[in-house]
Order: sequence, then structure tokens, then C-alpha cells
Amino acid sequence: MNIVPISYYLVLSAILFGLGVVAFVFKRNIITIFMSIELMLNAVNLAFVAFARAHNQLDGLIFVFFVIVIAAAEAAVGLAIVITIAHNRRSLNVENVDLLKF
Amino acid sequence: MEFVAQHPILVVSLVKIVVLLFVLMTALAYLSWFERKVIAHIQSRWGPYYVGAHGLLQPLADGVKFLFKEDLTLPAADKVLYILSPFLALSLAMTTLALIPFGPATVYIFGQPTQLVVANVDVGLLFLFAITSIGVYGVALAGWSSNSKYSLLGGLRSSAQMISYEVSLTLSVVGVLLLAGSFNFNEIIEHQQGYFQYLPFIPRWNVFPQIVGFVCYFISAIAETNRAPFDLPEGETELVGGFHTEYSSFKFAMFFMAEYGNMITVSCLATILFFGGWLSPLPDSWTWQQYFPGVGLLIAAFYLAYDTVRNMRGIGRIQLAVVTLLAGGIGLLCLLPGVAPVILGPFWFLGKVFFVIFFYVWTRSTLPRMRYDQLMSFGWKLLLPVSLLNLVATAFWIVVRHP
Amino acid sequence: MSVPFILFFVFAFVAVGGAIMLILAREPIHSALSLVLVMVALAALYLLLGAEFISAVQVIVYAGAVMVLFVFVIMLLNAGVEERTNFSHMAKYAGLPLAIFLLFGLAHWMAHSAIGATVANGAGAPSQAAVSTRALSTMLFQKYLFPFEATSILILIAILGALVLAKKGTE
Amino acid sequence: MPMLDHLWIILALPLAGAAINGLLGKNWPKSAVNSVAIGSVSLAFLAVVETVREFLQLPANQVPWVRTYFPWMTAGPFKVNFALQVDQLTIVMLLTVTFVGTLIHIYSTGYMAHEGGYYRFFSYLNLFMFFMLTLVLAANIVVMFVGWEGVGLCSYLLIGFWFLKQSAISAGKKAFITTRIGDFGFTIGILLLFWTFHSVDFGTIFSQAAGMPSETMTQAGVLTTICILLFTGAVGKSAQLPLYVWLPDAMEGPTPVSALIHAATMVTAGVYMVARMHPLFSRAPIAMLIVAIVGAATAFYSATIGLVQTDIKKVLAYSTVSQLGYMFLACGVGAYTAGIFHLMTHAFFKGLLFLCAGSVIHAMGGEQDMRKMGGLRKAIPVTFWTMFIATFAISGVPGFAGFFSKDEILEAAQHSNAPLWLLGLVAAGLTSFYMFRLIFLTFFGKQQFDEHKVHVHESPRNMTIPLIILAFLSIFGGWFAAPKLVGGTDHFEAFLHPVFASYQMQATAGQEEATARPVGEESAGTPAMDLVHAFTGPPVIVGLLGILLAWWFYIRRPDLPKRLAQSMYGLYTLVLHKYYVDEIYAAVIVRPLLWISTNVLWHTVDEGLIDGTVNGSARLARETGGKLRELQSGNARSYASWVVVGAVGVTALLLGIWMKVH
Repeated sequence: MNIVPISYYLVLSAILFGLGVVAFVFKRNIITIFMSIELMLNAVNLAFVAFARAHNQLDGLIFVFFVIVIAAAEAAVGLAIVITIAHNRRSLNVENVDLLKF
Repeated sequence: MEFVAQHPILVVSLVKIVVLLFVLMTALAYLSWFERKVIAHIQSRWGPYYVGAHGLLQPLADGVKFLFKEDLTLPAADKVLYILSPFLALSLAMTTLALIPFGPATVYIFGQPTQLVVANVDVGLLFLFAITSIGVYGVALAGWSSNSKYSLLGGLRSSAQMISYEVSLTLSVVGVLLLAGSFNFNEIIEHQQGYFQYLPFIPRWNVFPQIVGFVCYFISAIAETNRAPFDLPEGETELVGGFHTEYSSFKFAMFFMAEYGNMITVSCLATILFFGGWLSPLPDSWTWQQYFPGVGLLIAAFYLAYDTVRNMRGIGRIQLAVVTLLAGGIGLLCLLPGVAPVILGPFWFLGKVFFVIFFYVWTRSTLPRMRYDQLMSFGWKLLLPVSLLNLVATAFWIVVRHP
Repeated sequence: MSVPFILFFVFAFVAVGGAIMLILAREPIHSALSLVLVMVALAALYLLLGAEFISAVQVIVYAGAVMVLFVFVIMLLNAGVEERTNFSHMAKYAGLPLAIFLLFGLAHWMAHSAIGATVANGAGAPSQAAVSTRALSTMLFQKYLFPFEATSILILIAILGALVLAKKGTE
Repeated sequence: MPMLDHLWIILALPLAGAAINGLLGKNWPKSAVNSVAIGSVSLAFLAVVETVREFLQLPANQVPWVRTYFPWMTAGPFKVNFALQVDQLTIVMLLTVTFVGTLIHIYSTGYMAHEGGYYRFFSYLNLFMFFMLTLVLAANIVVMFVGWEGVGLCSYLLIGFWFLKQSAISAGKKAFITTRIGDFGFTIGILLLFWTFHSVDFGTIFSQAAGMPSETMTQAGVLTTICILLFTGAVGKSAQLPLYVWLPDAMEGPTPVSALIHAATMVTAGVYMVARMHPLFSRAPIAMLIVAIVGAATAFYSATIGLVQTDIKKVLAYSTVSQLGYMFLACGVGAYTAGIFHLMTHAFFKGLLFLCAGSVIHAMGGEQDMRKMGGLRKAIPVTFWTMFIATFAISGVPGFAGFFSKDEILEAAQHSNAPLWLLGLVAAGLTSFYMFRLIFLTFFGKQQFDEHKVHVHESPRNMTIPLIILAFLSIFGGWFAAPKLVGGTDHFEAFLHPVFASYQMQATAGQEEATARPVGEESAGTPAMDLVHAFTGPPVIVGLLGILLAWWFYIRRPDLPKRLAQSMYGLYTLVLHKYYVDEIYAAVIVRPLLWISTNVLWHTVDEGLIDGTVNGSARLARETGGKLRELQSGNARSYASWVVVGAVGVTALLLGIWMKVH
């Protein structure tokens, strides 16, 4: 059985990334914006894996591994910040969180 | 049809899945019966008794009851998730079983040689963990979607608890992985083949070197499956029914089954990782051990027959007779030369699983429920460090053994 | 149409659909779930690419931990429907159109770029054999040991930071 | 050779004493502080004695004896080791410094008994001893410079010891700054020295210098420059014209300090330095001449000022300056031996004089104006007699220490440079005059103070004993040279001869006037004749004249001085105000300097330029920030949009490149 050419995966990752960007600009809820960042990261991961596959190298996978780990850390801190904001502002709307100092 | 001919593997998997599902359903049903019986006897009661002989028909009665109850959906609930979550929970609970190997032998289905496992994945353990980690959603979403305080709290609790204990669960297993050097269940099991060098009568199961890991694993497994004494998500005294307060009839049943399913999964995992899976504690040279299952079943059959004649009246007598015949028939089947070696692996495996599950039930009936903060601090401050230490110690031991 | 193609397209559509749902859903929790969907689909695609370990990790860490954390926070803050507020001009006139342009531009480029082509039918005709976890771990713990350690420290710091922030927030 | 191998012990002892007292002594009883301070110094003295014993056994070819302890700094070719050396010159200095130092320590225990900051005082004194010994023992000019600056620091600290007294503080500052001016030249001299000889070790420098041709009056070269620069340092340190102004003010310090630092030891450092560097000076006649002239001028000049001073310590201060002038005169005419000899004797009698003055002040309860004293002879006999002896010594009365040294100096001057000799001679007369004036005003005549207010009392034993010892020395300290008068050899000169002769050997001929006189040149004729000749030499006569005059003015006709003062009023006031030198300096140097630093450096450069730049840059940053800030709305989504713009830009760029490739 023949196999899926890498370019398919790349196109998919590009689309997902673009959607992530759109979401980032479009959404208002802080948490959702966070999620769109995660989405972009995932898209990039897909590209990594695809390339790793294409060149039969493991490095790409390693990078994915690191990306995942760091995304986890980032989510932990980010969500903590979100909780703080929510407690101080009683709102999760980015438009209301444009005061540069508190 | 020719597609099937092209891809026979699909058909074979399909058959295996069907069989597994049937067995699993029955198992789930009778697991509840078994649990109630055990607890009852521990508390010196009789337990389910009147529906059929020894209450053997109780599960059926329960099932019927679930089916015919009113299935109410709250107007305030988030419909999609409200309906989705029980399915999610149950399906995930069952999916995990697909990864469990029940025996070494190869059986032939439509002439296709295949093992006693639905999917023999290279990184089976990881997948199993992956699926169980998804399992959280069922509970959490159920709690959130049924727009109710009790449910929400229950969901929050359970998701927090699951995340916390997943860590120590995974870590406690890593020791075994280090010893086996593989994620594949079969390899892990085969690594436990044989006996200890200096104690030739003790099989080289991981329990003995990894006793700490096992204890950690077992405790976190109980927490992971939200069972007593860690069953706070459905702590009746505090939040009515926890995350499934607002669920009725069959959706509730699904959660119910999912819980038992997880229990079985975890027990299977314990068996595979620590008790040598389908390996026999007896030396392989003793070929006659392959008649254990058959003989055992026959003995059971004879006892049941005696019991039938002696104690049973009316419907119970008929029903128990059926069971007797079933047992006797399967026992004879197991004695057939073709079947005996095949059945040996599953026999040991199920035996061990049964033992672990009994342990589970025993724990539940013995220990009181914990307080939530105790639960968390116990998980993070005691279990996690201990399993980490175990991991480090194992690593050291390996380095020392094979430099 | 062979099996891998079918699987690829199925999961690809699931992924894209999930992403779109993420944008369109107005309940944060729906967005979260759709994102989980995307992640699981991607995990499947990784499997298709023969990266078993990565796909497992993807599910465990992303779907099983990170997103659970998201859901958890959403439940904790009981984040409701996001109210419609007007865009910032920047976002309205520059951000969105450019983002959409970026989407299609990237996609188009990827589709026609040399990378995809060459790889698809030439140099790296991908081998079917799944990547062995052992090789991966060997590489991780030898070639990439230092980054690995650095990451662990990073995680430690992240934990502390999260603790501090959350405590400050809740009191 | 235990001591010679461990010369550092001599330094370590006072340093240790200073450290212990300074760091721990705050709350100790006086007895403990005393034992530490005096113990360390006297031990140092014993160590020196042992050193001398061992040194005398050294074979001549091992002199000077140099010990290198550790490399101190190294920068390319510039290498400095912490090295110490011992030769005859060093020995003399060591003995003088440690011995006088010890006595003055003992004296101080009595004098400072009722003062605050007791431990501080003694730790400073010990520290001073340390630095002075470093200066003396140094085997290269950099280490010497350390000692040089160190003693400066200590003198600053000790002059300003009563740091609550404004005058004391300013006096300390004055001393420090003035000497710094000299040291500036000194430093440049050192650098030039290294630049010329590529080394700072005395040994190397001197042997190289010995090889160089001597410069003459007509053509002066690098040697002259170096010598003049070094001499500038000496001028500052030893209070010569024109930098002498700090020394009189230095009398603000406690009297023992004046005795030790500003009479016996520190101020003589300049003389020691010049003597130490004599191989260079000997080859720089112009420098020699300058030294001589400055010396003689100072001797005369400050003597005249001394005539009219009324503050007992001021008189002594000016006499110190003039005596130092003598020493430089000696060096200038090449009679280094005489200079050093006078240095030693001067250390004895001038130290004694100061201590006596201190004792008098002590007795008078802090009174320093001689006109308010008088008739103390009976009240404080010991002080009187010792001071009397010292006065004889300084006036060059035959048989006393001062006689021998001063005589040698004037003799040497006479041989080399008549005018200077004359100047010196007159100065000698003035010296004896004002010294006896002091004595008469203080101890004779009728009391000028109220018995009942001031209760006069003799000083305690720990003050008087040092006086007696020093008095003894002021008599016999000069007798090393005595035999010469009867045609014998001058032991002192003989002892020092190797030092000052050593580098003359390779020296080219034709500069005899610049070198030390060979031993016993004068020993022609019969001993008796020499004796008579010596005892009736012009210095003696002039000295006695001075004494008589003083007696006439202040005992016989006490009213005479006033009338004299009125009759030549202008001159009198001029001298009384020290020729207005301080005022002139203030007008010419200090005020312009202040004005420049206030208006130019401070208001213009500092505030205008530097602050302006800093503030300006800050303002610039603030302005730009204010402009950029509108862009930063705080709205995350607009940020995101910016990021998107950037991303699109990069993508477009890459696309363009890619298309160019294909």
C-alpha cells in the first residue's frame, strides 16, 4: 500500500497554524486565546514530525517532545496567571485586561 | 467483500472485539454481584440472595431496572456534553481492554493466526495510560454539564484527584519498565519468565523486586478509579452522588459500568506488570498443569450439582442446574487436548486478575473514606516521593547489576 | 484509495473541524473539547507517521494533562459565554485579514513548495517501519541530555511560579 | 643569621601592636594597651639590636645585605619584590628610630594618661613605627615609597588626633596636602627612575648609575631631573622651603607626636632618602647645589622666624625646620655622613626638647605661651635640667652632641661653598639665641602666671625617665666623632664610610666636591692644635655670642625686646607673621584653585556637562518612550495583530526568495 506524501501533512499543519492565528486574533476569552496558542504549537509539532519522517531523522521528534514539555509548563504558569486575573478583574475578556499596570 | 479478503486482519480484529465485549459485559455485570457478596460476607450478611440461587440473577434484575427507569435530562444542562460524557467514560474504559494480552498462545480465526489480544501495540503501556488519562473527561464533563453544584464539585474533585494520582501511578510503573526495558506487554511479561537465582521456588515476578512500586501502584490505582477509600467524587455524605448526581437510568448505568471496567483494566495491568501476566507460577516442565482449568471447573460443577440437589427448591434448582451444566461442559471442553494448552495462559491470567479484584473489594469494605485534603497531601507528599525513590533505587540497582 | 489515505483524510478533517469549532464555539469549554479533538486526531496522524511514542506522549501530556488543566480552570472560574465586544482597530483591519491571508498563503506554499514535492517522491521516501522508542530515548539521553536537564529545571521553575501566582490570586 | 634572615620580624612587631590595639583595644584598660604598644616597640628595638650584632659579623662583601621575601607586583618588565636591605646607613636609622620611638612611647603613657582615644593614639603610633621602619629597611624605591606615604598618613592621623578641634583637623589636612605636592614630584621621579634604569632595586640602580658619566654644571641630564624630582618629595616631607608651612601647624598634635614624628624621625625621612640616593645625587651637581641652597636658606629663614615666636612648641617647630635645613646643606655639599650624624644627634636633642616642652605644658596645665611662664626652674627641676642640656646641645656648645655634628656640617660647607657656609653660620647664632630665649623666658625671670590658678607640678616618673635618658644621649651621643678632634678617626664616619664610599670607586674623577670627604682629611697638625682649633671655631663663637645676646635681652634688660620691636616695627611684624607666607600661598594658590574648582569644575563641567549629558539622555529616553507608548495599548489582540503582520512579512520574504530560486 502506497503512503501519504509528506506535503499533505505540511499543508495540514499550515492550515492548522493559520487557524490558530485566526483564533488568537478573533477570540476574546483569555483561556481560549491560550488554547489557540496550543493549537499553533500542535500545528508546528505536526510539521516537525512530518519532516522527521521525511528525512528519517529522530531529531524532529525530539523537538516535538521538548515543545510538548514546554507547552505543559507554559500552560501551568499561564493558567495560574489567568486565575489571578480572573480573581482580580472578575472578567476573562482580554479587552478588559488592557490596563498595563495594576 | 473482496475488501475483506484484502484486509482479513480487520475481520479478525472485529471477531476478537465482539468476543471480548461479550465477555466483558458479563464480567462487569457479575463483578457487581461478586462485590456485593464479598462485602456482605465480610460484614457477616448474606448479600443478594433472593433473586435466583445465591442471588445469581441479581445483575440481570439490576440491568432491567436500569433500562426501564425514566431517563431524564435536565433542562438547564449542557445537552451535548451531558449525553456525551457517559459514553465517553464507558467507551474509554472498554477500549483499554483491547490492549490487554490474555495469553501467549496463538489461536486461529478464519485460518488467521492471531494472539489472544486485540491490538498488540509496541508501546501498549503508553497507550493504555493515554486512554486512561483521557478518561478524566468523562467524569469532569459530566460534573460540569449537568448544571448542578454537587456535580460540579464532584467533577472538579475527581478531575483533580485523577490528575494527581496519574503522576504517581505512572511513576510507580516506570521501575518495572526499567527492568523489562520495553513498553510492550508481552515483552514485559516474558521478562518475568523463570525463577529467582537463589530462591528457585519463587517465580521472577516483579512484585518481589518492585514491592514498593506495587504498593504505590495499587494505592494510586484505587484513587485513579475513584474507589473507596478514595471515592470522594461520589462521596454520598458530602455531595449526594458526586459527578453523576444528576444522571439516571442507563446513563448512570454507563458510569457504573465504566467504573467497574476501569477496575478490571487496572487489575489486569497490575497482573501484567507485577504478577507475570499469563505466566504460570509452576515450572513449564510440569505439563500436566494444563489440566488445571478443566479439572477445577469439573470439581466446581460437582459441588454445584451437590448444592443443587441438597439446598435448592423451585426455580433456583433449575437455574443452578443450568450453571452446573455450563461449568461441567466448559470443564470438559478445557480438557480437550487441542484446547488445554491454549486455555492455560488465560486461566492463570484471569486467576490473578480475580485475586487482585478481590483485594480491591476487600480494601473497599475495610477502610473508611479519606478527607479530601488528606487525599491530596497523601498523593503529592507521600506517594509521589516514594515512587520516585523507588524509581531511583531501581535505576541504581540496574546500573550496579549490568554496568 | 488505500487505507493510509483514508485514515489521513479522516483525521485531517477531524483536526481542521476541531480547529474551526474552537474558533466558532462560544462556550470556552466547547472550544477546549474541540481542541482536545484536534490533539487526538493529531496523535492518530503521528501514529500514521510511525511516531508511536510521540503520539502517546501527545495524548498523555496534551490531551490528558494540559487540556484537563484547561477544562479544570474553566470549570473553576465557571467561565460563561464570551460576550461580544468590539475589536481593536488593529485587530480588525490588520490582524484578521492578514491572518487569513497567512493561512492560505502558507497552505498554498506548502502545497507547491519544493519541500513537499521532493520529500513526497524522492529523497526521503519515508520508511514504513515505526520509530523505535529505544532509539528515541537513546538520542534524548545522549545527544540532547543537556536540553533535557534544562527543561526539567524549567518545569520546576514553572511549578513554583504557578504556585506563587495561584496563591496570590486566591487570597 | 636568624634575625638577618627574618628582617620582616622588625616590621611585623609594631604592625601587630597597631592591629591588636586598633582592633581590640577599645575597651581594654590602659595598662593592657600600654603593655601591647610599648612591648611591641621595645621588642622591635631588641630585634634591631640583635640585627646589628649579626650585621657586624657580616663579611664586607655581603653588605648591603638584601633579603627578598615575595614578589609584590609584576607588570611586564616592571617587577617589584617586597625586599628589605640592611647596611650601615640603615643600621643608624634603625637604632635611632626604634630607640627614640620606644622612649617616646613610654613618655606618651604618662602624657596621654588623661586623654580620650588612648588605644587609638597608641595604635597610630605603632603603625607609624611600622611604616617608618619599612621606609628605612626598603631595598627598592617602591617599598620605600610605601613607607614614605605611610608615615605621611600616620602623621595626618596623629596631627588630627583631637578630631573635634577644627584647627587640628585643618592642620592635619594641610600637612597631608602639602606633602602630597612634594610626593607628586617624588612619584614622577620614581617612574623616571624606572624608565631610565628599568629597575627599582637600589642595588641595580646604583651599579648602573656608577657606570654612567657624571653630569656637570653645564650639561644636566636625566640624573639631574630625577634627583630634583626626588628632592621635591624630600622638600615636602622634610618641610623645606617652600613647602615647610605644614610643620609649624603640625604642632596641633599631641606633643609626643611632635617629638617623634615632627622632630626625631619622619621629617628626617627626606634627608635619609637623599643620603640613600647619593650615588645619583653625586653625579648631578646642579641637583646637589639646589639641595645645598634650599637647605641653607631654610636653615636661616626659619631661624629668623623662630626668634619672635611666643608659642613654645612653635619655636621648637621652626628650629626643627632650620635643623633639617642643616642636614640638607650637609647632603648638598656632599657631606652625607655629617648629615646623617646631625640627623641622629638632632633626633636625640630635639626629641628631648619637645618632650621637655611637653612636660612644661603638662606642668602648666596646657599653657603654651612662653610669656605666661617664667621662673619654672624650681618647680620642675628635672625638666629644667634636661631641657637645659638639650639647649646646650642644639646650640652647639662644645662637648655636647650638637656641637660635633653641626661643626662637621659647617666645616664641609666651608670647604665647598662659602656663602652657604656664612648663611649656616648666622643661622647657628640665631639658633642659640632663640633657644636660650626660650629657656630664659620659660624657666628664669619671675613667674608670669597665677600660682593659685595653675598648680605647677613635676611630671610623673614614666615621663621624666625618658627625659633623663635622652639628656644623657644629647651629651654623649656625638662623641663617636670626638676622637677626630684629637686627630683620631671619626668612628661614626668610619662606620658609614663603606656606604658612601662604595659607589665612589667606579665614579669618574673631577667631582670630588660632590663626594663625601675621605676619612680623617683634617687630621694634619698636632691633636692639641686641632682641639683648640675646633673649640674656637667660628660656629662655637657665634653660638656663644647668641647665648650672650639672649642673656642680655631676656635676663639683664627684659624691657629691651619691646623697644627693639617698636623701633623696627615693620621688620618685627613681618617676621612675627612668618613673612606672610601662609597668606601669600592662600592668595596665590589656594583661592584661585578654589575659585576654579567651584566655578569651572563644579558648576560648569560637573553640573553643566556631565549631569547635563546624563539628564539629557534620560529625557530623550522619556520622550521617545512617551511617543512609543501610544502604540502599546495593552490590548493583547492588537499585539497579536502586530505579530501577525511580522509573520506575514517574513513569510512573504521567504516566498519571494523561494520564487527567485525557482
